Amino acid sequence: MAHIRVQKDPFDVAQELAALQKKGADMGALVSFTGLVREFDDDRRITKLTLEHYPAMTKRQLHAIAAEAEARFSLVHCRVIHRFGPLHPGDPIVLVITAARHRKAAFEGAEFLMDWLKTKAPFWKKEESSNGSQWVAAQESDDLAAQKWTAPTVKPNGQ
Amino acid sequence: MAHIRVQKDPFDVAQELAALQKKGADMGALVSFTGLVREFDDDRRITKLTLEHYPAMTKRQLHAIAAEAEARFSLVHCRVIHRFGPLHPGDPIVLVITAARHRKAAFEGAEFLMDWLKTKAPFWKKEESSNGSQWVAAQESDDLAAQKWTAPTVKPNGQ
Amino acid sequence: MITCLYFAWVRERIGCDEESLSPPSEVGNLHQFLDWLSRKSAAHAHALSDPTILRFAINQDYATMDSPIKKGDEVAIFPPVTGG
Amino acid sequence: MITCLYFAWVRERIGCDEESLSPPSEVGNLHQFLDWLSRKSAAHAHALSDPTILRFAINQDYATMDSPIKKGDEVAIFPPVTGG
Repeated sequence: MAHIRVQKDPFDVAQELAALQKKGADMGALVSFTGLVREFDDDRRITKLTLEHYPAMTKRQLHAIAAEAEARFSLVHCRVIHRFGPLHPGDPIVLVITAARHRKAAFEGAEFLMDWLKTKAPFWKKEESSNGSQWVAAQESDDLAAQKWTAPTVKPNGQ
Repeated sequence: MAHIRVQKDPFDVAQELAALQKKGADMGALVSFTGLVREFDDDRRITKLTLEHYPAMTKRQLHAIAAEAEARFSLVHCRVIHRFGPLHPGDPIVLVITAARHRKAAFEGAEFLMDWLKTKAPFWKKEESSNGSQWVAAQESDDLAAQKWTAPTVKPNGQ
Repeated sequence: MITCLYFAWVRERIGCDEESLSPPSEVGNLHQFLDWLSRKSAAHAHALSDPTILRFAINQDYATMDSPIKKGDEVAIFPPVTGG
Repeated sequence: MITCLYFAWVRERIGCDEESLSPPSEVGNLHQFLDWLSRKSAAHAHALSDPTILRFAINQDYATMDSPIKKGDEVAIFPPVTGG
């Protein structure tokens, strides 16, 4: 079963990888994705990023999407940690870890979860930069990335 | 510049991630792939896996492919560690870490490097299992995975 | 009674993060609810003026304009998400 | 002189991991080299009997049947790789 956390505190990638490996099942591939606060967004130098979220919806939907990822990519396990609150350049925001028998499934599971987090998870970033304070705009490229996962996975006539 | 190591000793993913992050450049996405010795291959229970390699060729080619990955996916950095010698189920074999401004590049860079390692890096696995001792056969699926990267990256007429 | 939650700049424009609302009985779906809500104050009208740049959830699931709304529901209004 | 390296089951079938070889001057490419090498012993013939299941490198770069071979080269013969 997936392990999901939404928290203010930092996370330790090594500790999370170790915890997942302890699940001990027969895994051949482990992928981790860490999202970090960048120092620059276009030309703006970021001084602070504040993440707001909708806890009840995040919790409910993250469990559902993680279960879907586990089933769809035959993941042995997955782990998602997302932070909220004030963050600074270099700080980790999000961690996704997937474990599978083979590397393709582990990579695809992690990308699927990240595309979902970017387009559906109810988090909003407010950025303080050299240009003042502003809410970060959603990226069209993220929507396009997420769309590829909605293609049918079962082809007609068993092909 | 890429950091490449081929070694008998285990590696510590946390330490490698920390070393890469210390490069301090403006990275927003960090992907790690760890390949582990599986306990079962089809129905065979693996007791030991011995990796043989061709050191001069590995070293020469790994530096070239890592430089290509950095250029092609605009990676801020990448790190590849591959082990040789005797290994056992659960042991890590290979680690690829990529850092980029955006997640797509970090994911693609890591997959590109892994596909290359699977199909071109001069390593060979000998497996000891409940069925005796045998050299592991190359997978056609690995060749197919690697082929997608040979498609032209620059489209005609600047499209 | 309907609990209505606001996030990010929607929250800032409306000036609060949560309201308990009692729309009239003819409000049966999200479209009708937004119509009614946007007449509540100038701040509401401003925040909800362009629904195409907003996203909605009812009871923590994404909702569309024709999604039904009933007493006891939790409605959330927010800009497109920017997490991850 | 040519240094020839063998890996994995090619090494096991030939019975050594490295040989120093002096092929005659008419051996100018990889195809001719393999022809000549496979006549060296029964073990060589057995290891090299099906070149389609082998891979080759000259001076640490992948090579094909028409790749030129010259004095001082390092030739490597091995099965398809299985690293990663």
